Amino acid sequence: MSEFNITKDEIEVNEVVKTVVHPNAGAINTFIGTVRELTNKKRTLYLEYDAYIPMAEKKLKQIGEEITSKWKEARVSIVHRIGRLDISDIAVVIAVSTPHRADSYEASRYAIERIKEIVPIWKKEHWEDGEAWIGDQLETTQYPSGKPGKEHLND
Amino acid sequence: MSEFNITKDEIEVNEVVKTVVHPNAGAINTFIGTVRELTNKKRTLYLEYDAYIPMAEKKLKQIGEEITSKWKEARVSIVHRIGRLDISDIAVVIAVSTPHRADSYEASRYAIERIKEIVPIWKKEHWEDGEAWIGDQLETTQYPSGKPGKEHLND
Amino acid sequence: MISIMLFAGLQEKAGTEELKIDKDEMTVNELVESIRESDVNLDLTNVMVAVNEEFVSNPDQVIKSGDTVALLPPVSGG
Amino acid sequence: MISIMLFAGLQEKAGTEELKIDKDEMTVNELVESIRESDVNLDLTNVMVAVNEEFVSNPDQVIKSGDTVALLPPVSGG
Repeated sequence: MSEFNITKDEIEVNEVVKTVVHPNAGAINTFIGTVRELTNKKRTLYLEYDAYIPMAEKKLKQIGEEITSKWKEARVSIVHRIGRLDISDIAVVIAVSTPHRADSYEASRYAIERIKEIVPIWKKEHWEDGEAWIGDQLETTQYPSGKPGKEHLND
Repeated sequence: MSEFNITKDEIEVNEVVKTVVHPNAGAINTFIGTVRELTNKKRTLYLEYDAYIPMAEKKLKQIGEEITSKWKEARVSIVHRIGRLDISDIAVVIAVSTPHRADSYEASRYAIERIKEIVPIWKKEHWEDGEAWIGDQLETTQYPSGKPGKEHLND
Repeated sequence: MISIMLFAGLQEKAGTEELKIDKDEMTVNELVESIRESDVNLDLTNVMVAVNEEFVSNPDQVIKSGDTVALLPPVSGG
Repeated sequence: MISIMLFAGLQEKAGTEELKIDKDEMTVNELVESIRESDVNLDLTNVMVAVNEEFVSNPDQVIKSGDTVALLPPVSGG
Protein backbone atom coordinates (compact mmCIF):
# COMPACT_ATOMS: atom_id res chain seq x y z
CA MET A 1 0.00 0.00 0.00
CA SER A 2 1.09 3.51 -0.90
CA GLU A 3 2.47 5.75 1.79
CA PHE A 4 3.07 9.49 1.97
CA ASN A 5 5.04 10.31 5.06
CA ILE A 6 7.26 12.87 6.71
CA THR A 7 9.62 11.12 9.13
CA LYS A 8 12.38 12.02 11.55
CA ASP A 9 13.97 8.59 11.16
CA GLU A 10 16.32 7.12 8.56
CA ILE A 11 14.45 6.04 5.44
CA GLU A 12 14.78 2.40 4.41
CA VAL A 13 14.69 2.27 0.61
CA ASN A 14 13.53 -1.37 0.58
CA GLU A 15 10.57 -0.58 2.78
CA VAL A 16 9.37 2.18 0.45
CA VAL A 17 9.87 0.01 -2.63
CA LYS A 18 7.83 -2.81 -1.08
CA THR A 19 4.76 -0.59 -0.81
CA VAL A 20 4.50 -0.28 -4.61
CA VAL A 21 5.30 -3.86 -5.63
CA HIS A 22 2.35 -5.33 -7.50
CA PRO A 23 1.71 -8.34 -9.77
CA ASN A 24 0.95 -6.05 -12.71
CA ALA A 25 3.99 -3.86 -12.19
CA GLY A 26 6.94 -4.66 -14.42
CA ALA A 27 8.88 -1.52 -13.53
CA ILE A 28 9.63 0.33 -10.32
CA ASN A 29 11.46 3.61 -10.60
CA THR A 30 12.94 4.92 -7.38
CA PHE A 31 14.36 8.37 -6.84
CA ILE A 32 16.56 8.84 -3.80
CA GLY A 33 17.65 12.34 -2.84
CA THR A 34 20.87 12.34 -0.81
CA VAL A 35 22.75 15.13 0.93
CA ARG A 36 25.47 16.34 -1.42
CA GLU A 37 28.69 17.71 0.00
CA LEU A 38 29.70 20.10 -2.75
CA THR A 39 27.47 22.63 -4.51
CA ASN A 40 29.29 25.11 -6.74
CA LYS A 41 32.53 24.31 -4.89
CA LYS A 42 30.97 25.22 -1.54
CA ARG A 43 31.22 22.53 1.13
CA THR A 44 28.09 21.55 3.03
CA LEU A 45 28.68 20.26 6.56
CA TYR A 46 25.14 19.09 7.20
CA LEU A 47 21.53 20.00 6.46
CA GLU A 48 18.47 20.62 8.53
CA TYR A 49 14.98 20.08 7.15
CA ASP A 50 11.86 21.62 8.64
CA ALA A 51 8.32 20.85 7.51
CA TYR A 52 4.74 21.83 8.13
CA ILE A 53 4.10 18.14 8.69
CA PRO A 54 0.33 17.67 8.25
CA MET A 55 0.20 19.89 5.18
CA ALA A 56 3.37 18.32 3.74
CA GLU A 57 1.87 14.83 4.07
CA LYS A 58 -1.35 16.07 2.50
CA LYS A 59 0.58 17.54 -0.44
CA LEU A 60 2.62 14.35 -0.91
CA LYS A 61 -0.66 12.47 -1.07
CA GLN A 62 -1.98 14.99 -3.58
CA ILE A 63 1.06 14.36 -5.78
CA GLY A 64 0.30 10.64 -5.59
CA GLU A 65 -3.25 11.37 -6.74
CA GLU A 66 -2.03 13.59 -9.57
CA ILE A 67 0.19 10.72 -10.72
CA THR A 68 -2.52 8.07 -10.61
CA SER A 69 -4.82 10.35 -12.56
CA LYS A 70 -2.15 10.77 -15.26
CA TRP A 71 -0.78 7.21 -15.17
CA LYS A 72 -3.79 5.07 -14.27
CA GLU A 73 -1.98 1.91 -13.24
CA ALA A 74 0.79 3.62 -11.27
CA ARG A 75 1.39 3.01 -7.58
CA VAL A 76 3.30 5.69 -5.69
CA SER A 77 4.94 6.15 -2.31
CA ILE A 78 6.91 9.16 -1.13
CA VAL A 79 8.76 9.50 2.18
CA HIS A 80 10.66 12.66 3.15
CA ARG A 81 12.92 12.90 6.15
CA ILE A 82 13.28 16.02 8.31
CA GLY A 83 15.66 17.06 11.08
CA ARG A 84 19.43 17.01 10.84
CA LEU A 85 20.93 15.09 7.91
CA ASP A 86 24.60 14.43 7.28
CA ILE A 87 26.39 14.05 3.95
CA SER A 88 25.01 11.10 1.92
CA ASP A 89 22.01 10.69 4.22
CA ILE A 90 18.76 10.04 2.38
CA ALA A 91 16.38 13.02 2.41
CA VAL A 92 13.64 11.68 0.16
CA VAL A 93 12.61 8.41 -1.45
CA ILE A 94 10.05 8.26 -4.26
CA ALA A 95 8.95 4.86 -5.55
CA VAL A 96 6.63 4.50 -8.54
CA SER A 97 5.57 1.20 -10.04
CA THR A 98 3.88 0.88 -13.44
CA PRO A 99 3.29 -1.98 -15.87
CA HIS A 100 5.87 -0.61 -18.35
CA ARG A 101 9.15 1.15 -17.78
CA ALA A 102 8.72 4.46 -19.62
CA ASP A 103 5.82 5.46 -17.37
CA SER A 104 7.75 4.66 -14.21
CA TYR A 105 10.53 7.09 -15.19
CA GLU A 106 8.12 9.84 -16.20
CA ALA A 107 5.90 9.55 -13.14
CA SER A 108 8.89 9.46 -10.78
CA ARG A 109 10.35 12.57 -12.39
CA TYR A 110 6.97 14.26 -12.13
CA ALA A 111 6.89 13.49 -8.41
CA ILE A 112 10.24 15.07 -7.58
CA GLU A 113 9.46 18.20 -9.60
CA ARG A 114 6.12 18.60 -7.82
CA ILE A 115 7.72 18.06 -4.42
CA LYS A 116 9.96 21.02 -5.15
CA GLU A 117 6.93 23.12 -6.05
CA ILE A 118 4.18 22.43 -3.56
CA VAL A 119 5.34 20.53 -0.49
CA PRO A 120 6.00 22.73 2.56
CA ILE A 121 9.46 21.44 3.48
CA TRP A 122 12.46 23.70 3.95
CA LYS A 123 16.16 22.99 3.87
CA LYS A 124 18.81 24.82 5.84
CA GLU A 125 22.36 24.47 4.62
CA HIS A 126 25.15 24.57 7.17
CA TRP A 127 28.52 25.48 5.67
CA GLU A 128 31.86 26.11 7.34
CA ASP A 129 31.32 29.85 7.03
CA GLY A 130 27.61 30.26 7.53
CA GLU A 131 24.13 28.88 7.21
CA ALA A 132 20.97 29.70 5.31
CA TRP A 133 17.46 28.48 4.71
CA ILE A 134 17.41 27.64 1.03
CA GLY A 135 14.63 29.29 -0.91
CA ASP A 136 14.70 31.89 1.85
CA GLN A 137 14.61 35.41 0.39
CA LEU A 138 14.72 36.98 3.82
CA GLU A 139 18.47 37.16 4.32
CA THR A 140 18.08 36.32 7.95
CA THR A 141 21.68 35.17 7.81
CA GLN A 142 24.79 36.70 6.37
CA TYR A 143 25.67 35.24 3.01
CA PRO A 144 29.43 35.22 2.44
CA SER A 145 28.91 36.87 -0.93
CA GLY A 146 26.48 39.41 0.48
CA LYS A 147 23.41 37.86 -1.08
CA PRO A 148 22.03 34.48 -2.08
CA GLY A 149 24.01 32.93 -4.88
CA LYS A 150 23.38 30.10 -7.27
CA GLU A 151 23.56 27.54 -4.50
CA HIS A 152 20.09 28.59 -3.49
CA LEU A 153 18.50 27.23 -6.58
CA ASN A 154 16.76 23.98 -5.98
CA ASP A 155 18.26 21.17 -7.94
CA MET B 1 32.13 0.75 -5.57
CA SER B 2 30.26 -0.02 -8.77
CA GLU B 3 29.26 -3.57 -9.51
CA PHE B 4 28.09 -5.31 -12.65
CA ASN B 5 26.87 -8.77 -11.81
CA ILE B 6 24.74 -11.63 -12.98
CA THR B 7 23.42 -13.54 -9.96
CA LYS B 8 21.27 -16.55 -9.23
CA ASP B 9 20.23 -15.11 -5.87
CA GLU B 10 17.59 -12.60 -4.84
CA ILE B 11 18.73 -9.03 -5.45
CA GLU B 12 18.79 -6.71 -2.45
CA VAL B 13 17.91 -3.21 -3.66
CA ASN B 14 19.63 -1.55 -0.69
CA GLU B 15 22.87 -3.33 -1.39
CA VAL B 16 22.95 -2.12 -4.98
CA VAL B 17 22.06 1.44 -3.98
CA LYS B 18 24.88 1.51 -1.41
CA THR B 19 27.48 0.91 -4.11
CA VAL B 20 26.70 4.25 -5.78
CA VAL B 21 26.30 6.45 -2.70
CA HIS B 22 28.89 9.23 -2.81
CA PRO B 23 29.42 12.59 -1.04
CA ASN B 24 29.01 14.46 -4.32
CA ALA B 25 25.87 12.60 -5.33
CA GLY B 26 22.63 14.43 -4.65
CA ALA B 27 20.47 12.05 -6.66
CA ILE B 28 20.26 8.29 -7.01
CA ASN B 29 17.89 6.92 -9.60
CA THR B 30 17.07 3.25 -9.29
CA PHE B 31 15.28 1.15 -11.85
CA ILE B 32 13.89 -2.17 -10.65
CA GLY B 33 12.50 -4.60 -13.18
CA THR B 34 9.97 -6.99 -11.67
CA VAL B 35 8.14 -9.99 -13.08
CA ARG B 36 4.73 -8.82 -14.32
CA GLU B 37 1.81 -11.20 -14.23
CA LEU B 38 -0.27 -9.85 -17.10
CA THR B 39 0.95 -8.89 -20.56
CA ASN B 40 -1.77 -8.17 -23.09
CA LYS B 41 -4.22 -10.08 -20.89
CA LYS B 42 -2.04 -13.19 -20.96
CA ARG B 43 -1.12 -14.57 -17.54
CA THR B 44 2.51 -15.36 -16.79
CA LEU B 45 3.08 -18.14 -14.24
CA TYR B 46 6.82 -17.64 -13.87
CA LEU B 47 9.90 -16.70 -15.87
CA GLU B 48 13.23 -18.30 -16.48
CA TYR B 49 16.30 -16.24 -17.37
CA ASP B 50 19.39 -17.65 -19.01
CA ALA B 51 22.60 -15.71 -19.64
CA TYR B 52 25.99 -16.04 -21.21
CA ILE B 53 27.36 -14.97 -17.85
CA PRO B 54 30.92 -13.74 -18.53
CA MET B 55 29.88 -11.84 -21.64
CA ALA B 56 26.77 -10.46 -19.92
CA GLU B 57 28.87 -9.10 -17.05
CA LYS B 58 31.33 -7.63 -19.53
CA LYS B 59 28.47 -5.90 -21.38
CA LEU B 60 26.95 -4.56 -18.17
CA LYS B 61 30.36 -3.11 -17.34
CA GLN B 62 30.54 -1.62 -20.83
CA ILE B 63 27.18 0.09 -20.26
CA GLY B 64 28.61 1.52 -17.03
CA GLU B 65 31.57 2.89 -18.98
CA GLU B 66 29.30 4.35 -21.66
CA ILE B 67 27.38 6.14 -18.91
CA THR B 68 30.44 7.56 -17.17
CA SER B 69 31.74 8.81 -20.51
CA LYS B 70 28.43 10.62 -21.14
CA TRP B 71 27.77 11.69 -17.54
CA LYS B 72 31.24 12.26 -16.08
CA GLU B 73 30.32 12.26 -12.42
CA ALA B 74 27.88 9.34 -12.56
CA ARG B 75 28.35 6.15 -10.58
CA VAL B 76 26.56 3.07 -11.86
CA SER B 77 25.79 -0.45 -10.66
CA ILE B 78 23.70 -3.05 -12.46
CA VAL B 79 22.73 -6.48 -11.14
CA HIS B 80 20.63 -8.93 -13.16
CA ARG B 81 19.21 -12.13 -11.76
CA ILE B 82 18.89 -15.37 -13.73
CA GLY B 83 17.17 -18.69 -13.11
CA ARG B 84 13.54 -19.10 -12.17
CA LEU B 85 11.67 -15.96 -11.09
CA ASP B 86 8.14 -15.76 -9.78
CA ILE B 87 5.63 -12.91 -10.13
CA SER B 88 6.93 -9.66 -8.52
CA ASP B 89 10.44 -11.07 -8.12
CA ILE B 90 13.17 -8.59 -9.02
CA ALA B 91 14.94 -9.40 -12.30
CA VAL B 92 17.19 -6.36 -12.56
CA VAL B 93 18.32 -3.43 -10.44
CA ILE B 94 20.07 -0.40 -11.94
CA ALA B 95 21.36 2.31 -9.60
CA VAL B 96 22.86 5.54 -10.91
CA SER B 97 24.05 8.39 -8.74
CA THR B 98 24.84 11.87 -10.06
CA PRO B 99 25.28 15.30 -8.49
CA HIS B 100 21.95 16.54 -9.92
CA ARG B 101 18.66 14.76 -10.48
CA ALA B 102 18.06 15.18 -14.21
CA ASP B 103 21.22 13.26 -15.08
CA SER B 104 20.33 10.39 -12.75
CA TYR B 105 17.03 9.84 -14.58
CA GLU B 106 18.58 10.07 -18.02
CA ALA B 107 21.52 7.80 -17.26
CA SER B 108 19.30 5.20 -15.59
CA ARG B 109 16.97 5.16 -18.58
CA TYR B 110 19.95 4.84 -20.89
CA ALA B 111 21.14 1.81 -18.91
CA ILE B 112 17.88 -0.15 -19.19
CA GLU B 113 17.57 0.57 -22.91
CA ARG B 114 21.14 -0.61 -23.51
CA ILE B 115 20.58 -3.75 -21.44
CA LYS B 116 17.76 -4.66 -23.78
CA GLU B 117 20.06 -4.15 -26.76
CA ILE B 118 23.44 -5.65 -25.97
CA VAL B 119 23.45 -7.87 -22.89
CA PRO B 120 23.21 -11.61 -23.65
CA ILE B 121 20.39 -12.50 -21.29
CA TRP B 122 17.26 -14.35 -22.38
CA LYS B 123 13.84 -14.62 -20.84
CA LYS B 124 11.51 -17.61 -21.13
CA GLU B 125 7.88 -16.97 -20.34
CA HIS B 126 5.85 -19.79 -18.81
CA TRP B 127 2.10 -19.39 -19.31
CA GLU B 128 -0.74 -21.69 -18.41
CA ASP B 129 -0.95 -22.81 -22.03
CA GLY B 130 2.65 -22.80 -23.17
CA GLU B 131 6.10 -21.36 -22.93
CA ALA B 132 8.48 -19.42 -25.14
CA TRP B 133 11.88 -17.82 -25.16
CA ILE B 134 11.11 -14.14 -25.70
CA GLY B 135 13.02 -12.59 -28.58
CA ASP B 136 13.21 -16.13 -29.91
CA GLN B 137 12.36 -16.22 -33.60
CA LEU B 138 12.84 -19.97 -33.72
CA GLU B 139 9.37 -21.11 -32.73
CA THR B 140 10.82 -23.96 -30.77
CA THR B 141 7.54 -24.01 -28.89
CA GLN B 142 3.97 -23.86 -30.05
CA TYR B 143 2.49 -20.42 -29.68
CA PRO B 144 -1.22 -20.60 -28.89
CA SER B 145 -1.90 -18.12 -31.67
CA GLY B 146 0.33 -19.95 -34.10
CA LYS B 147 3.11 -17.37 -34.03
CA PRO B 148 4.72 -14.90 -31.66
CA GLY B 149 2.40 -12.09 -30.75
CA LYS B 150 2.84 -8.68 -29.22
CA GLU B 151 3.77 -10.16 -25.88
CA HIS B 152 7.17 -10.88 -27.32
CA LEU B 153 8.12 -7.27 -27.57
CA ASN B 154 10.52 -6.26 -24.86
CA ASP B 155 9.08 -3.64 -22.64
CA MET C 1 -7.93 35.04 18.23
CA ILE C 2 -6.14 33.92 15.05
CA SER C 3 -2.93 31.88 15.42
CA ILE C 4 -0.35 31.82 12.65
CA MET C 5 2.25 29.07 12.46
CA LEU C 6 5.78 29.98 11.39
CA PHE C 7 8.41 27.69 9.86
CA ALA C 8 12.04 27.66 8.83
CA GLY C 9 13.58 31.13 8.36
CA LEU C 10 10.40 32.94 9.43
CA GLN C 11 10.32 31.04 12.69
CA GLU C 12 13.98 31.81 13.39
CA LYS C 13 13.59 35.48 12.52
CA ALA C 14 10.47 35.92 14.65
CA GLY C 15 11.93 33.82 17.46
CA THR C 16 8.61 32.01 17.88
CA GLU C 17 6.64 29.17 16.28
CA GLU C 18 3.40 31.09 16.42
CA LEU C 19 2.06 34.60 16.10
CA LYS C 20 -1.31 35.57 17.49
CA ILE C 21 -3.59 38.29 16.23
CA ASP C 22 -6.41 39.40 18.45
CA LYS C 23 -9.20 39.30 15.88
CA ASP C 24 -12.03 36.89 15.17
CA GLU C 25 -12.06 37.40 11.43
CA MET C 26 -9.85 39.01 8.79
CA THR C 27 -8.92 38.59 5.15
CA VAL C 28 -5.62 37.07 4.06
CA ASN C 29 -4.58 40.49 2.84
CA GLU C 30 -5.41 42.06 6.21
CA LEU C 31 -3.43 39.33 7.92
CA VAL C 32 -0.36 40.02 5.81
CA GLU C 33 -0.68 43.79 6.34
CA SER C 34 -1.15 43.29 10.05
CA ILE C 35 2.10 41.28 10.26
CA ARG C 36 3.99 43.77 8.10
CA GLU C 37 2.96 46.60 10.41
CA SER C 38 3.68 44.69 13.62
CA ASP C 39 7.03 44.76 15.40
CA VAL C 40 8.03 41.20 14.42
CA ASN C 41 9.68 42.72 11.33
CA LEU C 42 9.26 39.77 8.97
CA ASP C 43 9.94 40.19 5.27
CA LEU C 44 7.00 38.46 3.62
CA THR C 45 8.30 38.68 0.05
CA ASN C 46 7.44 35.40 -1.71
CA VAL C 47 5.80 34.07 1.43
CA MET C 48 2.57 32.14 0.84
CA VAL C 49 -0.34 31.90 3.26
CA ALA C 50 -1.88 28.50 3.95
CA VAL C 51 -5.33 28.25 5.49
CA ASN C 52 -6.45 24.85 6.73
CA GLU C 53 -3.47 23.23 4.99
CA GLU C 54 -4.14 24.69 1.56
CA PHE C 55 -2.29 27.49 -0.23
CA VAL C 56 -4.45 30.57 -0.55
CA SER C 57 -4.18 32.57 -3.74
CA ASN C 58 -7.12 34.92 -3.14
CA PRO C 59 -6.07 37.81 -0.83
CA ASP C 60 -9.73 38.46 -0.05
CA GLN C 61 -10.31 35.01 1.42
CA VAL C 62 -11.66 35.32 4.95
CA ILE C 63 -9.84 33.71 7.86
CA LYS C 64 -11.80 32.99 11.01
CA SER C 65 -10.80 32.24 14.55
CA GLY C 66 -10.19 28.48 14.69
CA ASP C 67 -8.80 28.22 11.16
CA THR C 68 -5.32 26.74 10.86
CA VAL C 69 -3.13 29.46 9.39
CA ALA C 70 0.53 29.26 8.38
CA LEU C 71 3.08 31.45 6.65
CA LEU C 72 5.13 29.43 4.16
CA PRO C 73 8.45 30.64 2.77
CA PRO C 74 9.43 29.29 -0.68
CA VAL C 75 9.76 25.53 -0.29
CA SER C 76 13.07 23.70 -0.70
CA GLY C 77 12.42 20.06 -0.03
CA GLY C 78 13.49 17.12 -2.15
CA MET D 1 38.43 -28.16 -32.87
CA ILE D 2 36.11 -25.15 -32.47
CA SER D 3 33.50 -25.26 -29.71
CA ILE D 4 30.33 -23.16 -29.97
CA MET D 5 28.26 -22.38 -26.90
CA LEU D 6 24.48 -22.38 -27.17
CA PHE D 7 21.98 -20.56 -24.96
CA ALA D 8 18.24 -20.25 -24.37
CA GLY D 9 16.07 -21.46 -27.27
CA LEU D 10 19.07 -22.59 -29.35
CA GLN D 11 20.31 -24.77 -26.50
CA GLU D 12 16.88 -26.34 -26.04
CA LYS D 13 16.40 -26.94 -29.74
CA ALA D 14 19.84 -28.48 -30.19
CA GLY D 15 19.54 -30.43 -26.95
CA THR D 16 23.11 -29.52 -26.04
CA GLU D 17 25.06 -26.63 -24.51
CA GLU D 18 27.86 -26.94 -27.00
CA LEU D 19 28.46 -27.80 -30.64
CA LYS D 20 31.86 -28.86 -31.89
CA ILE D 21 33.26 -28.40 -35.37
CA ASP D 22 36.34 -30.35 -36.31
CA LYS D 23 38.35 -27.50 -37.83
CA ASP D 24 41.26 -25.41 -36.61
CA GLU D 25 40.23 -22.24 -38.39
CA MET D 26 37.19 -20.91 -40.20
CA THR D 27 35.44 -17.60 -40.84
CA VAL D 28 32.27 -16.58 -39.01
CA ASN D 29 30.38 -17.03 -42.25
CA GLU D 30 31.78 -20.54 -42.72
CA LEU D 31 30.79 -21.36 -39.14
CA VAL D 32 27.21 -20.26 -39.71
CA GLU D 33 26.99 -22.17 -43.02
CA SER D 34 28.48 -25.24 -41.40
CA ILE D 35 25.79 -25.20 -38.68
CA ARG D 36 23.01 -24.56 -41.19
CA GLU D 37 24.10 -27.60 -43.20
CA SER D 38 24.56 -29.85 -40.18
CA ASP D 39 21.81 -32.05 -38.79
CA VAL D 40 21.22 -29.93 -35.65
CA ASN D 41 18.60 -28.06 -37.67
CA LEU D 42 18.87 -24.67 -35.95
CA ASP D 43 17.21 -21.63 -37.43
CA LEU D 44 19.88 -18.96 -37.22
CA THR D 45 17.69 -16.04 -38.30
CA ASN D 46 18.62 -13.01 -36.18
CA VAL D 47 21.21 -15.03 -34.31
CA MET D 48 24.48 -13.19 -33.61
CA VAL D 49 27.89 -14.77 -33.29
CA ALA D 50 30.10 -13.78 -30.37
CA VAL D 51 33.84 -14.47 -30.48
CA ASN D 52 35.78 -14.05 -27.26
CA GLU D 53 32.77 -12.37 -25.65
CA GLU D 54 32.29 -9.72 -28.34
CA PHE D 55 29.61 -9.53 -31.00
CA VAL D 56 31.07 -10.10 -34.46
CA SER D 57 29.64 -8.06 -37.30
CA ASN D 58 32.19 -8.99 -39.95
CA PRO D 59 31.33 -12.40 -41.49
CA ASP D 60 34.91 -12.73 -42.73
CA GLN D 61 36.40 -12.59 -39.25
CA VAL D 62 38.56 -15.66 -38.65
CA ILE D 63 37.84 -17.96 -35.72
CA LYS D 64 40.65 -20.18 -34.49
CA SER D 65 40.70 -23.25 -32.32
CA GLY D 66 40.80 -22.01 -28.73
CA ASP D 67 38.60 -18.95 -29.36
CA THR D 68 35.46 -18.70 -27.25
CA VAL D 69 32.53 -18.83 -29.66
CA ALA D 70 28.83 -18.48 -28.89
CA LEU D 71 25.59 -18.23 -30.84
CA LEU D 72 23.33 -15.54 -29.36
CA PRO D 73 19.59 -15.34 -30.08
CA PRO D 74 18.00 -11.88 -29.83
CA VAL D 75 18.43 -10.80 -26.21
CA SER D 76 15.49 -10.27 -23.87
CA GLY D 77 16.91 -9.31 -20.49
CA GLY D 78 15.84 -6.41 -18.32
